[in-house]
Amino acid sequence: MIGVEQFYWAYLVIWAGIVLYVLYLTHRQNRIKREIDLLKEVMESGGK
Amino acid sequence: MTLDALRIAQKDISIELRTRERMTSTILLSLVIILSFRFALFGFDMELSENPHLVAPILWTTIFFAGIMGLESSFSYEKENKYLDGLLLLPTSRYSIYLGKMLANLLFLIVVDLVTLVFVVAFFAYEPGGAFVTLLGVILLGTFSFVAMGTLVSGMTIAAKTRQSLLQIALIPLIVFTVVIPAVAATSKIVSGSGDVMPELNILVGFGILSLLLAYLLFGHIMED
Amino acid sequence: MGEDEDSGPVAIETRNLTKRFGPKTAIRNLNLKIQHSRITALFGPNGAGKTTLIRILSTLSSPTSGRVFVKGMDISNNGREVRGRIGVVLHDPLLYDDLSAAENLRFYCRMFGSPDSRVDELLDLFGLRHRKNDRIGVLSSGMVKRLSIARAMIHDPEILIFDEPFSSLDSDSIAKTMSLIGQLRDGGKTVLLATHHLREGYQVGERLLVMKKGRVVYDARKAETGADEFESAYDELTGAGS
Amino acid sequence: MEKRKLIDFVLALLAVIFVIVTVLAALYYAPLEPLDVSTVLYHQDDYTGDDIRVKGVVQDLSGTEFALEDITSAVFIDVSYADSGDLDAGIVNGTTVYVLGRLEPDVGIAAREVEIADDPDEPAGWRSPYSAKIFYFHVPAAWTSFLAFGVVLVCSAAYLWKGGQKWDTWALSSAEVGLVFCSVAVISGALWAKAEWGYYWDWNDTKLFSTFVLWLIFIAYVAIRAGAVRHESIPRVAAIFGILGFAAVPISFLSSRIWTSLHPNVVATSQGHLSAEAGAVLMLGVVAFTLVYATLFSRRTAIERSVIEIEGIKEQLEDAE
Repeated sequence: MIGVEQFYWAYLVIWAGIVLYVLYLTHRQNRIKREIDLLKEVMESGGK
Repeated sequence: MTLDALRIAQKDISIELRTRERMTSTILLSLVIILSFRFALFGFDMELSENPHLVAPILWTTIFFAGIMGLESSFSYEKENKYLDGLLLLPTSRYSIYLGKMLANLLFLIVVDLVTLVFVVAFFAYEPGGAFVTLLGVILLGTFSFVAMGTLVSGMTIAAKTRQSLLQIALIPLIVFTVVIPAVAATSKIVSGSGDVMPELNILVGFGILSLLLAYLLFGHIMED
Repeated sequence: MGEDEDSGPVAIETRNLTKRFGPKTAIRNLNLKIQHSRITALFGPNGAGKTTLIRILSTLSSPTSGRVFVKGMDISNNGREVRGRIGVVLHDPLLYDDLSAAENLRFYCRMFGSPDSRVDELLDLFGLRHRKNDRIGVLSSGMVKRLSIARAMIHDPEILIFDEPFSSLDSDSIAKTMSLIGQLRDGGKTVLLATHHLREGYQVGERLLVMKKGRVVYDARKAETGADEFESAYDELTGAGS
Repeated sequence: MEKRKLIDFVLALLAVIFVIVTVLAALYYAPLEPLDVSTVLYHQDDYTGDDIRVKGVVQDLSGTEFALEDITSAVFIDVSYADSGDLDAGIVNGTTVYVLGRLEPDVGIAAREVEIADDPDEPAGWRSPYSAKIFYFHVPAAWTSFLAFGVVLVCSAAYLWKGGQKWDTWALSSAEVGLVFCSVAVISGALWAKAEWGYYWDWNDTKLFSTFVLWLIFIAYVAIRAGAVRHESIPRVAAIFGILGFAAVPISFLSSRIWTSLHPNVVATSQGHLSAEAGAVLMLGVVAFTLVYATLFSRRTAIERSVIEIEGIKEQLEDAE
């Protein structure tokens, strides 16, 4: 049987999971933003 | 519609008879699984005659593995060799294509079932005895239910044009409750000679019919580009 | 979009046809009428939307918006009937490598509801009778192409649609295919062919269409257009050769 | 564009505030306080069907009196009998009663459900009462995942019915975010089960099994979509799969009510109803998780829109060549 204090790990696991997902989303968003910026740059410079 | 489906099934069967690729590889897989079980259990000095309930997991593990392998190649054979458009250009409903494929898969898997059953009887010295007919009935119904949904999902994963095959990942959650558990439970009951298998058979038949119905509603949508 | 001034009976008609793949637009608001008993040649560079158009006309693909009529039937409701009226030759032969020529044709023959005698008839017509029991896998690409045309003609359709009929063929096979297409037209069939072989397409075509980025940008009758004139117009429109 | 950003910001802010309030409320406002019964002053059992309803007045170790009124089955007690003797007595000297919510001397613990074990060796109440607080996160997470999969169902149906990119984007985003919440529900449930039942998972339990299947279905849904080339057939296939997959949601929700299940039924059943405090904290949790869902959903759709924008730009570039 898990003791009382130990069980607070469970709450940590839950929130850590959600925070990790948020970080993953942010990472994806940033990567995509960079890609869009890059593409726009290419379009402006290469648009003949 | 039925005639068209039969013709498509016949085409699949004659190709299979010509190449024997699918059948050979699937039966070999079945043999390997059965032998693995045999030696694993032999190591524990277990005999099936003393533990007849082990027949159910051994039999169905083999059938589902072999079945998924067989289902996977059913549509991917058409797709990879670019024959699928030929089927789709036929003046028949999309559902007939599903039915034809389903029938060919069913026949194919029934052969694999029988061979597997022979393996089980031969390698484990298992004697079905009087329960043989009911056992065969459960195997056939389980296979039918599995193939009905499996062919639909196989068509789906092929249409999704994903790079890797997603058949297992998409099919397993759909059949766990509806095919795997009832089939294994009914087989356990039969081989241990206890209990009424009607509830399980009802689930298998019901889900099989539901799959046919879903395919009727959805297969046209799935196969459209 | 130039309407053809000589209007005959219409075999295929598209109305505001649009096809998108995600954010990509393959066909943009296409209004096209293809006349009966005529050879219409569709040109265009890769990605112009030719193949997409052909897949939609042959019910393999469904439009994002707009409607398509084949012989007056809306293809979205009458897929089976339309498939029974058209013969489609795609880039892939659609013949099973593991079956023989005769077996392949017999399968399609039965599926299209034609009598089995049609198989030998077509094998004779295409000069392939002596190879009828050979597996498709061992036949030359020219023979496979001819068989794939035979497959499309198995139910003697009124409309024949070809996607790249001349690609991956030697000059001899190209000539044979061209004369066959001419014969079909003389037999009163409607032919639509999509190709990027300018010369051959021009030679067989009666109406010349050029697609670019999902639109028809050029529409002319061959009777009024010289070969050089057409080629230079094509180069100018598509930017090829520059 | 700016308006959208503002909405996103407000949503995120609200979500964070509600989450903090929920966590604090779960930890402090609705604590599980042990009441060590030293003396039973008055005690009466009523049998109504399977339930024992207990009334009584007890004293704790310090001598403070508590009234136990109309205590029914279910929720939040550890009965550690000092001397296992009279089962029917329910509460005897030496019982530890865990009470949800604040203990208020003299006012009593009216209407707070406490389960009395039938058998001291196998207490049917909570073995690990503190772990039961995961309830305030487990239930909202499960509810939010059902909501998310409901959104998948609606958007998939709308996509098949009307077409349109946005439906597909919404379905995909909702499925992915819903999968996160479903994972939270499954993992928190397993942790709680370990504390309460002594093992992480019970395969014979229909509730657990059906939720697991639901989880697998949406893993499959996300896998079908992941990294696939954007093509019209994929959204259509995914939409069909999403509709089929939603069938597992009602099964998962109702399974412990239809079939016998170890899984406790607390909300909306006759087996037990929550005390006002527990209900309030649970509602807070539901609101907080729904807000978190809305925030994540909005972010996920923004990413999907950007992906589509990129493809549009790429196409433009190709056209320019």
